[in-house]
Amino acid sequence: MNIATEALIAFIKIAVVLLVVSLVVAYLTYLERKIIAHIQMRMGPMRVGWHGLLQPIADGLKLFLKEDIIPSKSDKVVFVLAPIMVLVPAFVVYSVLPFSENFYITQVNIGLFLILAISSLGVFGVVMAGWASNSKYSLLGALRSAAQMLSYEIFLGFALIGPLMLAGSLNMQKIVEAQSGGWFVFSQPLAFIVFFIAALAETNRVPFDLPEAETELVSGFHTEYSGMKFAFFFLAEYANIMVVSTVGITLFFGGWMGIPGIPLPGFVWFVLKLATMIFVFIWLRATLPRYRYDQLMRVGWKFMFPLVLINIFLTGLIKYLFL
Amino acid sequence: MYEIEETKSEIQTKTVTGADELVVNMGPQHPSTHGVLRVILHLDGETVTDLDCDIGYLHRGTEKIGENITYSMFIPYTDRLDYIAAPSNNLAWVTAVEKFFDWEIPIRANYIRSMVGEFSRIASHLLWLATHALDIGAMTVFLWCFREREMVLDLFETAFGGRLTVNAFRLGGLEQDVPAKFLTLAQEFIDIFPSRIQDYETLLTNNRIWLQRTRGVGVISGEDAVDFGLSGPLLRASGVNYDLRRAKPYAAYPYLDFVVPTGENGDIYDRYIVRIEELRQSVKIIQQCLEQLPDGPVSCKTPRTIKPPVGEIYHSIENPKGEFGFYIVSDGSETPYRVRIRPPSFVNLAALKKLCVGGLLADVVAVIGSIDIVLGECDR
Amino acid sequence: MIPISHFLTLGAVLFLIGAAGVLMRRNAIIILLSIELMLNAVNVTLIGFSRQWADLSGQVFAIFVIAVAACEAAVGLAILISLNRDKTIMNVDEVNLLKW
Amino acid sequence: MELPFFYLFSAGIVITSLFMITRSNVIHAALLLVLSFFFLAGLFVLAGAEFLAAVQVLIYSGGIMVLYLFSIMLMNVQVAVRIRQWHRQRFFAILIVLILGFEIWSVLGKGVFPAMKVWPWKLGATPGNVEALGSVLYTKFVFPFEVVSILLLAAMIGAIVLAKKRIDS
Repeated sequence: MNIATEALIAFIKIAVVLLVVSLVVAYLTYLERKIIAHIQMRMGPMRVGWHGLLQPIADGLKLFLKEDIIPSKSDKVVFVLAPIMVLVPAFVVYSVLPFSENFYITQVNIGLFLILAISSLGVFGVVMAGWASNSKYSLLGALRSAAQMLSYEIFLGFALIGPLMLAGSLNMQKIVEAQSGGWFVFSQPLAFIVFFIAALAETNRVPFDLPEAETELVSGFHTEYSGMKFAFFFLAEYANIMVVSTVGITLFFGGWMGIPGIPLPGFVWFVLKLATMIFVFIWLRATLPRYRYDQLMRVGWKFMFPLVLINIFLTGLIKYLFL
Repeated sequence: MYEIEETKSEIQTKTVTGADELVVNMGPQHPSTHGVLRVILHLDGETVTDLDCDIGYLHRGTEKIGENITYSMFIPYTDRLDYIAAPSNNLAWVTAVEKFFDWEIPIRANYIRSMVGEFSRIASHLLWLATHALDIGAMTVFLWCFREREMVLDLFETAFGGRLTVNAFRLGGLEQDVPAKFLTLAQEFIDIFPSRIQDYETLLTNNRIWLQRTRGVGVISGEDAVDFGLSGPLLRASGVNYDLRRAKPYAAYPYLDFVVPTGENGDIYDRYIVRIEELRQSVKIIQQCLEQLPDGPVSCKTPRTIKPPVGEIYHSIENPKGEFGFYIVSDGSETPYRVRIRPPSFVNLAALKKLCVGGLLADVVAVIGSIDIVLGECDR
Repeated sequence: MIPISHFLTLGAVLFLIGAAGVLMRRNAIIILLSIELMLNAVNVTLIGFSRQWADLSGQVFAIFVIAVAACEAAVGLAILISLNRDKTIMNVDEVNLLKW
Repeated sequence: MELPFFYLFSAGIVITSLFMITRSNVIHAALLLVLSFFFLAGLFVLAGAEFLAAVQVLIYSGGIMVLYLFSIMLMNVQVAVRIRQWHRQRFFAILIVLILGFEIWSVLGKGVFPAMKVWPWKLGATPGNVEALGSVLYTKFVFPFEVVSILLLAAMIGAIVLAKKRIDS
């Protein structure tokens, strides 16, 4: 196989993943609206298509055709770059995620670390948006979110160290294979709890949605955004949910690996697990109130950080003694 | 005129600050100022160091209008004061005007007045719970509360034809008897409502995040609350057992049995608990009203033109938000010489600075929610 | 294969750009950023040597350099914030209290 | 195949760095530096240091530079854009930089570089890279590692003490 065919295959894979992910992300908004609506005893979108199935497309079209407003006092270059900076890392991460046994774009030996590194860039877009908007609400939202995302990235990363020690590799595919004897969620429950909470905070989801708290900061860092740029922020949020969910099921629930005895293709298992994980995200949004800024930091540094350190220590000890 | 100019400039000069302070203008268009309240916040990071309330964006000169129209024509205007609980305002006005005379209000009318008053309390508290929970981030409670509030508004529609601004009562009683359907619907509502209250409590009362957000936040002691002239659930949450339905009974309240719930700490959580308990007591009161409702006329004989004797009167009732009073000066003519409204929101809002300074930005939103203001009566 | 001389030249150029930034600019933040650039120039040479000798020590030292850069950024920015708070100074030539 | 990419990344680094030191708006300068770090990370991948490339993005871009942006947002940037940007000593500085450049050039020009050794790891293929780095870091360099951690602790305490608000004011 020469370089040209390889490049072509890679290109096709990227195109497929990109298209599918964008579509799924768009329909995630529909799913969220529907699920929350039914939790709240209402119907949700019903008008566009059967049970509102075409709603995301209508929304996308609406946002696309809307006037693109750039505030006159804003820093225009940074203002335009910010939504791109938010969206691009969320999509780049898909390059190393394993979707099934043999469907993935690429596998690198620092896979998980690359995911962490790339997704840490999302905070840039948020900070840039908050600063460039030249609005106090946006700035407060950006400051909150910078502090929140930086802190919770640490817990997220530390929570992943436990499963990593068991898997002995950063390669996502190898991590999945290491769980053939049992999912890491059973051997690493502490790590999973911390990971899940940190993932909620990383993606700015309830109960940690302070950076975009509608009722305090009027949507925080993207207050001044409209049209397509706003759609970018919106898509990035859901793409990030997909990413952390995928990382979660890859590290703790055996990724595409199924329960032995039920013959289903790996990809189906992957989708099932992903859907469950995302459902929990949406369910939480419909249930919980919002934390306050200082409480968020207290939960992180005084509860989760010691917990995750203990987890790493215990994992190392057990691995040293028994494995 | 000169004074108004001066206060304006004072607000503006205050916004010029040092390096650390961030001045955030919250409102008048802000999702959690419950209308058009403008709060000028001085923030140090996220901590509130100073706070200024700017009200009056919804000023419509209701008091002045009251001086130019007759006593019965003013009833629909009271609807627009606390528009969340319109019948309650009607009740305050009609009972205030009736105090000039020695009319015999029929017992049936009094029972219906009490019942509708309690329904409006339920409607108001539901809207309060909905928006307060949404402010703190619990969005499901919002829609659940609106589901029940819709039922209450349907009840109003059955009885009076209007949903939000109902123009419920007349001087001397009611315009006409409530239809039988109203009574069956009311019975249906209070049958299911306690379980719905339980639903809200399931989501909030023991929720760890809700407790962390509300306990020990926005605390005001009983003495301070009295000094500020607070009333309603805000006062009772601080441990002061003062309810006008008990202290100066009106309508059918002397014959009804209910408990006045009080809190201990005077924080947001206690206000929440007090209001939830008031919802339960309202159900109890309505149940009693339905059981004891006598037959008979709903209106007494009133003169064609209502001309109260020369004099002045102050009468207040326990609105959902607190003491809602009217001070009326009559010069013996068809129109009042002076109408002064004592709105609970306005007085309660005065405590905002005391409740918020030293807290965090997110607490301001929670505190405003817990005070339960309606700018319609605040700005009048 | 990339010759080691390429890495060394790039490192030198980056170091010079960083040095120019430190010496010529007044704005304290830009000076701190230029120092970051100089530290990265060192990293480039370390990585180049690590590749040349197939030895991981270079990469380990690059990690140490990044750690030191983090320390430098934290302390430098703390100094800047305290300067900015007290006197709203952003420029290094205005910090002259110790001058006589 | 590697050389064109090396030139691409090098050009990117040099150009963004040059822009960085000439911007008057510090936010722009910081963002340009971030861009330059991305190119640098690419360069590290070319040199077989994938782990370091990820560290560069994660720690440098995602951590340190966010700290910079965070601090810049706390200060008043708008004023700083309008004032004189260049130091009084700039001509003297150019001279010094030129002399330094000449010195480096003369050393580099005289140096004799041995031929490339055969690199034992292929790019992105073997998992040994991270493992080997980890074992070196925790065996041979464990003492410097601990020293660096103490340095980080000291810097953290120092930064908190410096940036903390005075109680009396």
